[in-house]
Formats: sequence, structure tokens, C-alpha cells
Amino acid sequence: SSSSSSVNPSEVSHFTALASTWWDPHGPSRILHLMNPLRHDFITRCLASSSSSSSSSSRTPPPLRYLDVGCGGGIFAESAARLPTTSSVIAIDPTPSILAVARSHARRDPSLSSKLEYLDATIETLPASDEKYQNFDVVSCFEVVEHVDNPAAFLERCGQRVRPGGWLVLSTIARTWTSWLTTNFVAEDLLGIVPKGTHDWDKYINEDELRAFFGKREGWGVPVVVGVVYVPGLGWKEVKGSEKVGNYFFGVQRVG
Amino acid sequence: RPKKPLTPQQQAFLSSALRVNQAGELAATLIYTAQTPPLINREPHLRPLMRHMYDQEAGHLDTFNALIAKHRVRPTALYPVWSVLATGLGWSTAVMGREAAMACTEAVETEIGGHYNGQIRTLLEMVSGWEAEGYDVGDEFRELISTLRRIRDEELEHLDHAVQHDAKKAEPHWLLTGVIRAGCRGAIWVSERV
Amino acid sequence: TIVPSSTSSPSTTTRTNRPLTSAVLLNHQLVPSSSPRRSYHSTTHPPPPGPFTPVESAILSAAYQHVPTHGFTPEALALGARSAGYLDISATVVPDGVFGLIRWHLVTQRLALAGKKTALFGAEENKLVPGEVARRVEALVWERLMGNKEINSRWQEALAIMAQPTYVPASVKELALLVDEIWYLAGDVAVDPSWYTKRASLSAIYAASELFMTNDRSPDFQETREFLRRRLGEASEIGDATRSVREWVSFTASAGINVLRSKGMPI
Amino acid sequence: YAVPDPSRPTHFGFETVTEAEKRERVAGVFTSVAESYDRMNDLMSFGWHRIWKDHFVASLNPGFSPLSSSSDPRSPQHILDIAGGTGDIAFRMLHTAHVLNANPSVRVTISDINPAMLSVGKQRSTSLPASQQAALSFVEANAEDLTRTTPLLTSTSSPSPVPPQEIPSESVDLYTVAFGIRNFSNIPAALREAHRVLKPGGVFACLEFSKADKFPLFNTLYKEWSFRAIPLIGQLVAGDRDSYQYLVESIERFPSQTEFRDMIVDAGFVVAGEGYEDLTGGVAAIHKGMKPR
Amino acid sequence: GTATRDDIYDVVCVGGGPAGLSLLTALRANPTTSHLRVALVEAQDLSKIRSWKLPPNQFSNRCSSLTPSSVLFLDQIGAWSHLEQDRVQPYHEMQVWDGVSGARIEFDWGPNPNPSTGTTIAYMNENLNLTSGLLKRLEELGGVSVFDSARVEHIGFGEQTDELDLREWPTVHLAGGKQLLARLLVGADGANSPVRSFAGIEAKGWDYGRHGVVATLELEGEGWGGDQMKVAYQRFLPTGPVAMLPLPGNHATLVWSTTPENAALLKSLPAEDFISLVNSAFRLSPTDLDFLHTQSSGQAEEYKWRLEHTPFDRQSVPQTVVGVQTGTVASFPLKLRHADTYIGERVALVGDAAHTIHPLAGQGLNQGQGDVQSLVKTIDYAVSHGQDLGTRMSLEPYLSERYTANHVLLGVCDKLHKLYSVGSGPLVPLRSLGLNLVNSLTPLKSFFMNQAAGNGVKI
Amino acid sequence: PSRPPPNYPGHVPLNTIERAALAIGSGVMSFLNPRRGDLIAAFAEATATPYFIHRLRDAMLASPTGRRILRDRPRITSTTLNLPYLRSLPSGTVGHTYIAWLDREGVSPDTRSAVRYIDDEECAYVMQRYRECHDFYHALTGLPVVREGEVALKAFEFANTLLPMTGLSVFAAATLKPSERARFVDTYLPWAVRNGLRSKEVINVYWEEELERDVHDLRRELGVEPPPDLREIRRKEREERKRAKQKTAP
Repeated sequence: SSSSSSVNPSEVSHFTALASTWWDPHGPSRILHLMNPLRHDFITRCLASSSSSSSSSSRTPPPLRYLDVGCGGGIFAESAARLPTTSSVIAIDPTPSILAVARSHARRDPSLSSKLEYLDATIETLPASDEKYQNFDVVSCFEVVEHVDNPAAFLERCGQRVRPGGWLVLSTIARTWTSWLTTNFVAEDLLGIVPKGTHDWDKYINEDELRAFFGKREGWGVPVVVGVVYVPGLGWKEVKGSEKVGNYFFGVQRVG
Repeated sequence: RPKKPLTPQQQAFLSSALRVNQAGELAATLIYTAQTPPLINREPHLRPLMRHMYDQEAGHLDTFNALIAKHRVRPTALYPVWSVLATGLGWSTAVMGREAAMACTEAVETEIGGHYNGQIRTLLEMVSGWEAEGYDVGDEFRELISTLRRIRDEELEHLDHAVQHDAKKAEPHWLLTGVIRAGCRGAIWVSERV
Repeated sequence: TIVPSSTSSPSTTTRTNRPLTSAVLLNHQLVPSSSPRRSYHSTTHPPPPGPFTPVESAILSAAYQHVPTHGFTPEALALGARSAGYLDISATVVPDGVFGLIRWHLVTQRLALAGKKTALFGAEENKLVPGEVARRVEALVWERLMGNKEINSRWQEALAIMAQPTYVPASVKELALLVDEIWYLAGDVAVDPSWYTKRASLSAIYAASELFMTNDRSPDFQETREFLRRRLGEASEIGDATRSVREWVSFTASAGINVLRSKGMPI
Repeated sequence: YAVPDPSRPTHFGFETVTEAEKRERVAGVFTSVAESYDRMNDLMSFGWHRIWKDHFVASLNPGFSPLSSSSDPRSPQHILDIAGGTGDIAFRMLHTAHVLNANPSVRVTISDINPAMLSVGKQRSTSLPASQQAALSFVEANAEDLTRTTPLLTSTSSPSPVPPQEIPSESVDLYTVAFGIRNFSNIPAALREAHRVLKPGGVFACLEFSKADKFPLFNTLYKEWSFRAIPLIGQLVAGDRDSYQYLVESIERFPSQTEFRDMIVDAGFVVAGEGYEDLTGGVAAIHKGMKPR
Repeated sequence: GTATRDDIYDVVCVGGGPAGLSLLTALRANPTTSHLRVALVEAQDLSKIRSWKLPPNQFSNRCSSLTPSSVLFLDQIGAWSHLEQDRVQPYHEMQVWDGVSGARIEFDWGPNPNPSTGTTIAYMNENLNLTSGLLKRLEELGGVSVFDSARVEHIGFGEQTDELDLREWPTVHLAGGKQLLARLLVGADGANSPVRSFAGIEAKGWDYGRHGVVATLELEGEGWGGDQMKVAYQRFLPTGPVAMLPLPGNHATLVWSTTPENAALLKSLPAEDFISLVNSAFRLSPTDLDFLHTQSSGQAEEYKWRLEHTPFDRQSVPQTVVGVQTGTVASFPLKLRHADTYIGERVALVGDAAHTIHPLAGQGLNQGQGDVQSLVKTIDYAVSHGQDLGTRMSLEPYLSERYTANHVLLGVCDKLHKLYSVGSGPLVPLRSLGLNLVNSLTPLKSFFMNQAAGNGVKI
Repeated sequence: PSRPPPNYPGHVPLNTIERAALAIGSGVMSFLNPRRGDLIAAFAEATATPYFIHRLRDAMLASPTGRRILRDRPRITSTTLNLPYLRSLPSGTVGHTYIAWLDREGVSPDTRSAVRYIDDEECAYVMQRYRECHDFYHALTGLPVVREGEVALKAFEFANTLLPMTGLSVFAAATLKPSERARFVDTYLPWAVRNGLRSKEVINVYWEEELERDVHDLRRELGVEPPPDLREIRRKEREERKRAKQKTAP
């Protein structure tokens, strides 16, 4: 149903302005580029925790199919497509100009053309019936959920796309005083390493709220959570317990 | 038709003109040398432009070095001072970002362009003075005038490049260009005398 | 013939120099520029008239012959004026009196160097092999020192006169011109700060060698030659040392910046 | 040579007057300041003009002849000092020649247009030693025409007017003029006369106030002093503002060093080096020229 | 011609020297990077290296000492076993002494050998042995498009087609018209590297005004400690250090850094005089040596006489040289160069292309292997995290890890050369005091040895 | 206490303390009684060891003739030199000047004692060579054997060879008469220092091959200017004193 879409118009306009500098390594999205490798480490950790439990033999795991929701310039989508263990990546984002940037940047790497596909869509408008858009091994929505108006419905729809045994992984920011200080005040106003207006503090979601959300629904395993902190000069560092305070990864496996 | 010996005033003008031009071109090459690394690391696509502009400035410097050596003119005594100032200016504007660097180029080139025009005008007066008196001018000064014209045009070309690459977008544009132009004028005034 | 021009009463307009084009200047022999300063040497235009006017040259060259016997004294000047066919009083027209005679010696020796260049190094003007410039400088300095040979016994007197406060600036300027001439004839085309250090060190070396020569009794000034070689050797050593130190400092500075850049600093 | 035409316009201070008119005004000026002549020079040169004069005479070194040529006795010299009424320069010349150079056969003729100045000189010369007085002669003449000079009538000489004598051509070894030439109405003519009377090889030497252009700051200060203070002092001390005013203006109107040197060259002299030597930054300057063979 | 899909490579390595070959071997041997399409461009004909074979009593004059950490790396990538082990000579002790004052320092692991390397300090090995071993391992791994005896005409950029935009990708145009598009172009092409000048990176430094003379020598025996205790000797002379490094049997290789005039003389001398001059370089006083260098002949006879009158301890200098392998006396100019940076957009420099060092510590080749090890680690991380391994951002860890370490080593060797090029004056006793001090403080000495072996602390 | 084996016949190896003691002892004693030639020799050898004799040996090694001397190891004794032949040489030659000087001073080349306290065998020969050539230096410079001449020659040798003994024995000038000392300080010391420093190393002269050569030619080649003839001066001085005495006496 085309009920209220999860897209927030002011967010879309903000990111359109950001489009051109998305791939500038020293530009405003440098902080996202630096976080990207840790996303892969997190996914590897999630897959490892599930494969060990399903005692798969040591043969190489089958190639994975990814769905990246709210892919923005395609930072995560491109890197996922390049992994040798990936068979295909479908990346969707409602902002047309950002997708144009993503598509033009994808043309710069020949190895992506067969494995990466961009769609101008949201989780709602993504056709549910087509097999191509179902049963993904990994559904990822990094730094998206805190920009969405109705996170619960959004997560619900994302969850439906995950194949049983697959993983829903996301990253967001906890709603605490320190996160307000670091992400809004310091990052945006003071240092200017994150462009103004990127984050809206009261849309932040705490880790325990997510844990409760998935705890209530059946068919979802025990979530894996990792907190990370950005240290200027050294990049992102995993810090145990910092998920209560700031940025954190959240992964949950579909068991049902 | 005989050529006329140069008067002391003409000699003084020519030696200070060549001296200030050498100092100016030295500063220009050092500004580009100091600007290139920080700029290229952030904007790799600027490398060909910076390379082209540097090569031209280096060509100008060689021309004036040769002229100074050939005509036995004393180079500026503040050679090391200009080197340090130029490198500092180039590096600081580059670290401030592409716009600031281009604004710096714009300011320097406008100043140098105007300066060359002044010199060319004086030389033309000298030449016309000789012709009026029925003396032969000889190619030494015609070549000098054409060299100055060529170099001035290349400098103005750099100016256009700078403007094309958002020189105007530097934040305190008026302040930045104002300070740099004043600095250039002061430097020109000093190196004409020292 | 000297055309007595009907000059109007002294120009009362702006007191700048007389208009260049006035007929007066055309046929009169131009009076030399205020002082033969080191400035633009045109390659095609005839050089400005030399520092000495014909009559001055006549008197001074005649007086110069008397220097070995009478030294740099008014006697030599007066004898010179007399042998040039003028009166004793005519010698006083020479500016700075006795110092004029000394300047005559300095300038003629300096101007004579250019003539000796082809004799010393032949006409070829090919690319100079590295050590060649240094060798030529030594040859030229020695040639100039030998110019003092006849008046060497009188040169300490002359140095005393040159050391008088009124004449020190002119003497220093003359030394600077000589050194510039030597570096030019030797084929040195450097136009960076070394232009100054080279001329400063060569001035010191030349002055020291000239002084050393005044009390050198060895056969054809062999000891002065050794002294000169030692000083030039020291100068080149110091030159090499400073160059390598400068080279090392600039390398270390740029390496320092490169290390910071390698650690990610956006400088 | 053309006889100076009195009706030719010439400058007198800043007012342009005819030549004849200028001649009496000049004479008038001199009689009123005859006595205060030194005071005026002191004011204009801060008392330094004595040093200039010593240097001027020393650089000329009159009566000098090379010692060694024993065969040739002390060479006689005839020195003509123009506009040297008070005898400052002449007395110094005699002292240098007769005493320092021990050359008695040097005689000095002082010429001035103003008999008063000559009589002051004559009176001062009485204090000289006799031999020097003998070598001294005074003659009243106009520098621009030395063919008509009349010797000074001393009380002892006969009252009847002595016919004007002419200073013969090529009879003078050394022609000096100190602080006088700027008051000549026709300088080129004076220069031509000098050229006429000088022997070939003879030296024309002139000491005169000049332009301190090379030092702009010092120059402006000096101008302020000469244009403002001196006429005022003149009025206060000598009660005669316009003579001092004329004095200062005449210095201002006198050609610059290079211009005056070119005039000397035009008059047929040859110069050595720059042709002039600045004193105290150009406040005064010594110009020298020689009559070629 | 426009580039087709199979002209596109992930890594194109220009230069088939030790650095280039070990890079490609490491990439092929490492499972995470084994899927990458790699190419090698080499100007010489690789068959010469492939078919390189020398009889046991002949050795090439271009040798270098491999530190244990380099050997460990070569072993990890499976190349070490492909070298002809009988031509590799580990040595267990180093004797270094000041030619003017005689102050001496001995390096050996002594009673408590380093766990990973036993008593070996380093391994003397002919460069050709290393490159042929690497080539064998590379061909065993396969999967490398090799373009040898291929001259690089020029390096440009790719074009933009409707499907792909490769304008940022460096393109190597070979003489035959072939062109290779490189996601990452690696410059392993020597001191004046075309790749470095393509990337607009400047190399600063200076020439030492010295030449390194190399030769393969035959000694009177297998060394004082026999085959088990091989010793390397290095004597610091005012004209530069002279080193004798052991090779299997009674062979050894000479590395003598000296003035260009001395080098020219050495190369012009007949065998007998050359041998006497080499022997006297380790035994006679600098005054005698200077005199011998002025003679165009008669060194043998002069050496024999001076030997009787020069007191020295036979056991602490190399054994007498009795023969020199014909045609191995050669020399190369010594200089110090360091590139401003090792990485550019889709460009990386390794080995001599990035830095050239004074050979007195024999670290030139090891630095190259260290660069390769670090670059492979960086590429591995990029590939395993899905980054585009050619972008400057992915390469930054390599630059950050290697630049400072190389700069410090360059500086140390340069200072040592300058310190020991002074023949007289107060500096001589001072440096000898320092040398004896370090020799007596074993913890300080082992710190230096670990650093030299390549497993010391990282800066 | 065992002494290490000698390196050459007559060698007495000393340890540092013995060497210091010998140096001080022989120095003081020879100062008090300059006649003791053997003490002066011992003093020379004791003080030469750490650096100076090696420097002299290196100076010889640096010059081709020096090396030939070290190799041939010639000795200067009355047997090795053919004295009558020297006497037959023309008067201006080196050989003739040397033998004439020996005869006049009544000295024989054999009076030189052997070197015993220098450890390095080659350096010992260098010291021996210096000692035997000492008389040739007299001939070269024309300085007489009398104490004033000897001290002047020692000053020259110190400036040229830098051996400590020659330097320290310059202090013997204190024992000279005031007039002699004044003359030494005014003329001979400056002459010795200038000529000693500027001239070539005299140790490198292969005297045996220079015998037939003209003395002035050799002096010019070495760069040694002969000093004012001390013997003449002293002779004239003596005559004046004699005349002065005669005048006052009667």
C-alpha cells in the first residue's frame, strides 16, 4: 500500500545539495568513507556468528545477495559489490540526484557493472512480488533509520525482504546528551566535519528500543550490537559499551 | 644610422626593471611550487593546470635570468626574503583551499600584468624618442618589448585560469586580494630600489 | 669646432636635466654619467663615454709614468701636466687631485682586463666545464695583481690615501666594479644570492692579496701567488660546505613536511 | 666678441629688469652690504664658507711646481681673482704660493666691479707681509669685459684718471671666482672672457652656492631656512630685507651643477670627470675647467 | 585504439626487479588478492632471468644481504624455497671498524640467539638468484599477464565511453601499440622511474660524489670460523666504507664505496694489483692506501712490503683474497634520493623508484621488500573491505607506515657516511669512543641488530 | 715482572708508567747537563711515542722518496759513507759541506746511539734516521755545534718534524748568555719557525743520493733560506771583545 512513504522531503533536499561532494575523499562525507570498512567487519562478524551455529562446513559460503536501503552515493553499495563473496547488490534511494551521482561513479569501476544495480525507489515502492527483490541474504540500511519518519513501519518492510537465515543490518545513533553534543554541536557546528542539518536529534533511536522492537516480533534471533566512536586523526574505533552513548551497528538474523 | 648610447637615467630604469621582473617571476614560480602539493592532494584534476602555469612561470624566470646575466644587472639583494615570503604565501593560500589559492593567483597576476604594461609603455617612449632623433633602435630593445608583451599576455592568461577556477568564490575575496595586491605593490617598489 | 650656442639665460623652468634632444648635447662630447655605477650594459648600443675626458686622460696618463719615481703625489701630477704640454696648474683640474691619479690606475687596470681575456682563455666561448670558472677567476685576479707590478712599491701610499674617509666610498665602489668585471669575464652567470657572496668573498681575497703583495719580496711574487691560491681554495671549500649544509637543511625540511603529510595531515 | 648689450633682458632676483638697470642695482646692493659681506656668507653657509674657501684654494695649490726638476726655477704664475673684492681668496692664494710652496714669482690680480669692495680688500691687504703686498694688484673691471679695467686709485697714486688697461689674452694661469658669478648679468660672456684671458692649459675655477638636489630632505630644510629666516635676519640685523632677499633669490636662480658645467663646456673649456665637486651635499660646488691647447 | 575489457587490470606493475616480482608473487599467493587481474611490464627479456644458471664456483657481482624479516616474507609468499639455497650464504657475525682509529664493533647473536633466525644475522644472495626464484614461484602460481622486453612508450589516462568512465585510470602504452588500463599502477622501475615522473612526484636528495665498486672474489679459505661461522667485514675509510661479504665456499663479494678516481683506478688495474689493493684496503693504514691509489701499477709489490710493517690481528680482518672472478669488477654512483610521497591517484611507488640509499648498511633491497610487504597488506585490507584498491584513500596506510621508517634509515646511513668521511681532527677519537661504547652496551647493540634485521619497533 | 718480547734487537719495551718516568727523568737531567747526549736520546724516544713519531713515519710514507728510504733503510756511519770521496767533492756540494763541517766541529758520524725505547720497529728506524741526519741538517743550515747554534737548529727541526724533544730543548735557550738569547729570540727563532713550517719535510731527503748536488740548489728545492752565518757573527764578536780588552788594558 502506498501509505505515508517513509521519505521525508526536507531530508531529500538536504542530501541533494550534498550530492556533488559525495565522492570527494576530503569532502564533507569523508567521515562516512572512514566508517565503511567497519560496516564490512560488522557484517562478517554477524555472518560468522550465524554460520558457526549452523555448522556449515569449511567450504566457501555461497555468494551473497545484498539489498542496500537508502544507499546515498553508493559508498556501502559499491564496496559490497566489489567483495568477491558477493553475487549481486541492489541499492535503492529516493533522492534522484544522489542516485545519478552513484550511477556515474559506479561507471568508474568496470568490476561493478555486472554486480551492482541502482533503483530510484523506497522500501515501500520496491515491488514485493518480483522474486528478484525478495529473499536477500543481507538487507542493510546504514545511517538511514534516523532520517525516516516512521521507523517501525520502515523496519517492518525491510525485515520482510530478508530470507530466513539472512541478516538485517543497520547503523544509527543513540539519543543521548553526548550524541547530541558530538554529532550536532561539535561535528556540525564547531568542526564542520558533518554538513549542517544532516542529523535531527529527536529522530535518533536507542539500541534498547530496537532490541525491544525485534524482541517482540517472532522470527528474529538475538541481535548483535557493536558501538563505535570517531577519533579525529585515527578514524572510527570499536569501543565496547559505546552503543549506549553514540553510533552503533545493529544486526539481527531472521530465523522464522 | 648610428645607435645612441644610453643615458644614465635609461640605464637606471632598465636595470631596475629587469631586477624587479626577475624578483617577480621568482616569486611566481615559488608560489606555484608551494601551492601545488596541498592543492593536488585535495583536487588531483588540477595537476595539469598547475603544471602548465608553473612551466610558463619557470620559462619567464629563465628569460629574465638570462637577460640579467647578459646585461650584467645586479639581481635583487632581497632574493632570500622574496623566496621565503612567496613560499609562505603560496603554501598558506593553498592550505586555505582551492578558492583561496586561485584568488591569490588572480591578485598576483593582476598586479604583475599592470606592472609589465607600465614598463612596456616606458620602453616604447624611449624607442619613439630615438626614432624622433633619427637614431637606429636596433633589435635588442625591439626584442625586449616583444618579450615583455608575450610574458604579460601569458600572465593575464593565468589570471583568466584563476577566475575560471572560482577565484572569485574565496570567502573574504576583497580582503585576500586586497592584502596580496598591496603586498605585491610594496614588493615591487622595494625591489626596484634594492 | 665648438659652436657657442646662444643659450638663453639659465633655464628657469623646472630644474630637471636639459632636454635630451637639445642640439647642444649632440655635437659636444657627452660628459660621463655621474659615476660608472654597475648598471645595464647594452650589447648593441655604444657604451656611454668612459669615465675620463680626453684632456684628463692626457694629463693622468702622463702623470702615471712618474708614479714609480714620485709615487701618487702632487709632484707626479704636475710633472704629468707638464709633459702633456700643459701648465703645472692644469693638473688641479683633475677631480680629487691625487686620488684622481689612483682612480686612473684602478680604472685603466680594470678596463685592460677585458682585452686580456682572449689572450688568457682563447676566443672559444663554449659551455664552461665546472672547474673552468674558478680557474679563470684565479688567472684574472693574478693578471690584475700583476698590473700593480710597476707601482707595487708605491701602493701602500695609495692604499693610505684610499683609506681616507672622503675617498673610501669611491675606492670600495671601484673594488666592487673590478670584482664584477672579473666574475663576468670568467663566465659566471649566476644571478641568485651567490651573486653577492661570490663578489664579497672575491673582494676580500683580492684586497688581501694586493696588500700581501706590497711586502712580498719573493722572485716574481711567487709567495703572493701561493697566498692567492690558498685564499681561493679556502673560499671554494667554504662555498661547498655552505652549499651542502643548505642542501641538507632544505632536504630535511621538505622531508619533515612529507612525513607529516604521510601521517595524513592535510598540509 | 659681442660687446654686452645693456638693454638685453636679464634676471634680477625674480623681477626681470634690463641689463643696465641690473648693473646699478647690483652695485647698490654691494655698497650697502660691503661691510656685512662675511656676515651674509656666514648666514648662508652656517659659517662653513671659510672651510670651503680653504679647500678651494688647497685643491688649486697655486704656485706649486714639481721639486725635482732643478733645472727649471720656480715657474711664475699670474692669478686673476674675479669678484674677489674683500681679498678672501687672493690672500689665501698668496699665502699658499709664497709660504707653503715657497714660490715668490706668483702675482695675484684682484678684480671687482665694485670699488668699495676693492677698497675694503686694499685696506685688508695692508696687514700682509710686504712681499705678498708687492705681488698683489687691484683692478676695477666688469668680468664680462676685461678689455677695459681701471687700476684702483690709491691715495698715493696720481689723481688724474689712468687710461683703462686691457688684460691681455692668454696672460693668466689661473682664473678664480668665488661667490661672485651668480651676480654677473651675462654669465656666458664672463665665461668667454675668462677663456680669452687664460693661457692654454690655464684653469678656470669657480666656487659658488649650488643645489642640494641629491638629498631631497636636506634640500627642503635648507630652502625653508634661506627663504624664510635669512631675509628676516637681514632685516633685523642689517635693516635691509630686500638685499638679503635678492641674495637668496640669486642663489635659487643660479643654474644647477650640471647646467653650469655645460655652460663652462660651451664656453670652450674642457672639464675632467664630472666637471664639478659638491661641497656639503651640494649647498656649494666647485666647478673647474681648463682651456685646451 | 580503444581499450577493450581484457586490457583492464587491477594491478599493473612496471619493473621486473626484486620489488616488482615479489609484489606480484605476494598478490598471487595471498588468497584474498589472488582473484585480482595483474600484469607485469618489464623492459628486459625475462627469459634471461628464467634461464639464469651459474656454476657453483661463479657468482654474479650484484649481491645484496637479505635480513631475516625479508627472508620470512619471501618464505610466506612461497618464493624462498625456489631460490637455489646452495648459492645463498647466511652469515653469523659482523666486524665493523674505524679505518683511522681502529675502534671496532662486533655484531653476533651470541649466546641467546634470536628465536626466529637462530644465529644468522643476514643472508648474502645474488640478486639474480632472488629474481629467478621469484619468477619460478610466479610462474608456478600463474595468472599474471607478463609483457617482457616491452618498452613503455608513454603513460596516459583512459577515456570515457558510454558504459565506463576510466578517465582517472592510468594507461600504459607499450611499444607494440598494446595498452594496459590499471586500477593501480605500481612503479617498481628503478631510481629514475617513469611512473614517478608520470605521477608528478619529485625525488629530492643529493649525489655522494662516491662510486660503489663491486667484485666477486676468491679467498684463501672458507673464513676463520669455517662454514658454520661466516663473518662479514666492513672497514670505514675516509674515502668511504669497504665491505667484504661472504659467499658459499671460499668466495666473497666486495662492496667498496670510494671516490670516482679511485674507482676508475680499481677498474683499470690488472688482477694481481687489484687483489693487493683490496687486501691492503682491509689491512694497511689510510696513508699507505692514499699512496697506493696514486700509483698506476706496482701495488702488489708495495703491499707485500707494507704488510710486514703494519701490525694487525689476522683473525679480525677477512682472509687474504687470492683471486677475482673475471669481468665482475664494476662500479655504480652512490646517491641519496627520497620521493616526496609514495602514492598518487591510482599510483604507488615501491623500492628504488621511491628511495635510493647509501649501500653501507646493505639495506637497499630490504627496504624494497618492506615496501612490498606493507603495500600487499594495504591492498589485502582494501579488497577484504570492498574498497577500490587504487584510490588514494585506500593507499594512505601504506604511505603512513613506510615513509617515516624509510626516511629515518636514509638519514642514519647518510649521517654514518658523513661521520666517517672525516680523516682527521677531534671527530676521530669522539666517534671511536662512541663506537666502543655501543660495542660494550649489549642491550643497545641488540636494539640496533633488531632494527637492522627488520623486526625492530615500527615508527 | 715479565717484559713482552723485544720487536727488534736492543728494543726495551716499556709500559706507560716506565715511559713517563723515563721521559721526566731524562728531560730534567739533560736540561741540567746538556752534555749528556745519551739522556737527550732517551728523552727523545720516550716522548715520541703516542702520536708524533707515527706522524713523522706517515709523512715519510706520503712521499715516494720517503718510502724508498723506509724500504732501503740506509744508515749513515763513517763506513757507509766514503769520507775521503766526500772530501774530494767540489766545495759547493752537499757532501763536501757535510764533511767540511764534520772536520771543523771535530764530530764523527758514528757517535749516534741506537734507538731502544720505541715499540714499533719501523718507527724506531725513523728515529734512528732522524738522529743520523741531524749532522746533515747542520750542514744544510750552516748552524755551528755550539749551544746557541744547536738550540736554533732544534727550533728549526721542531717546526719541521714536530718531535717533542726538539720542541722542549728550545727551552735550553734559557741557559744561553743574555746577548746570545737576545740574538736567538730576535733572528734565529723567527727564521727557524718560518723556514721549518714552510719548507718540505727534511726527513724525506735521501742524503746519500744528494751528496754531489749543489747546496744552494737543494736549499731552494726544500725552501730553506740559510740563516745569517752565526759562526761569523760570533767570531767578529770575539775579536771586538779582544780589541776592547786590549784598548782598556794598557
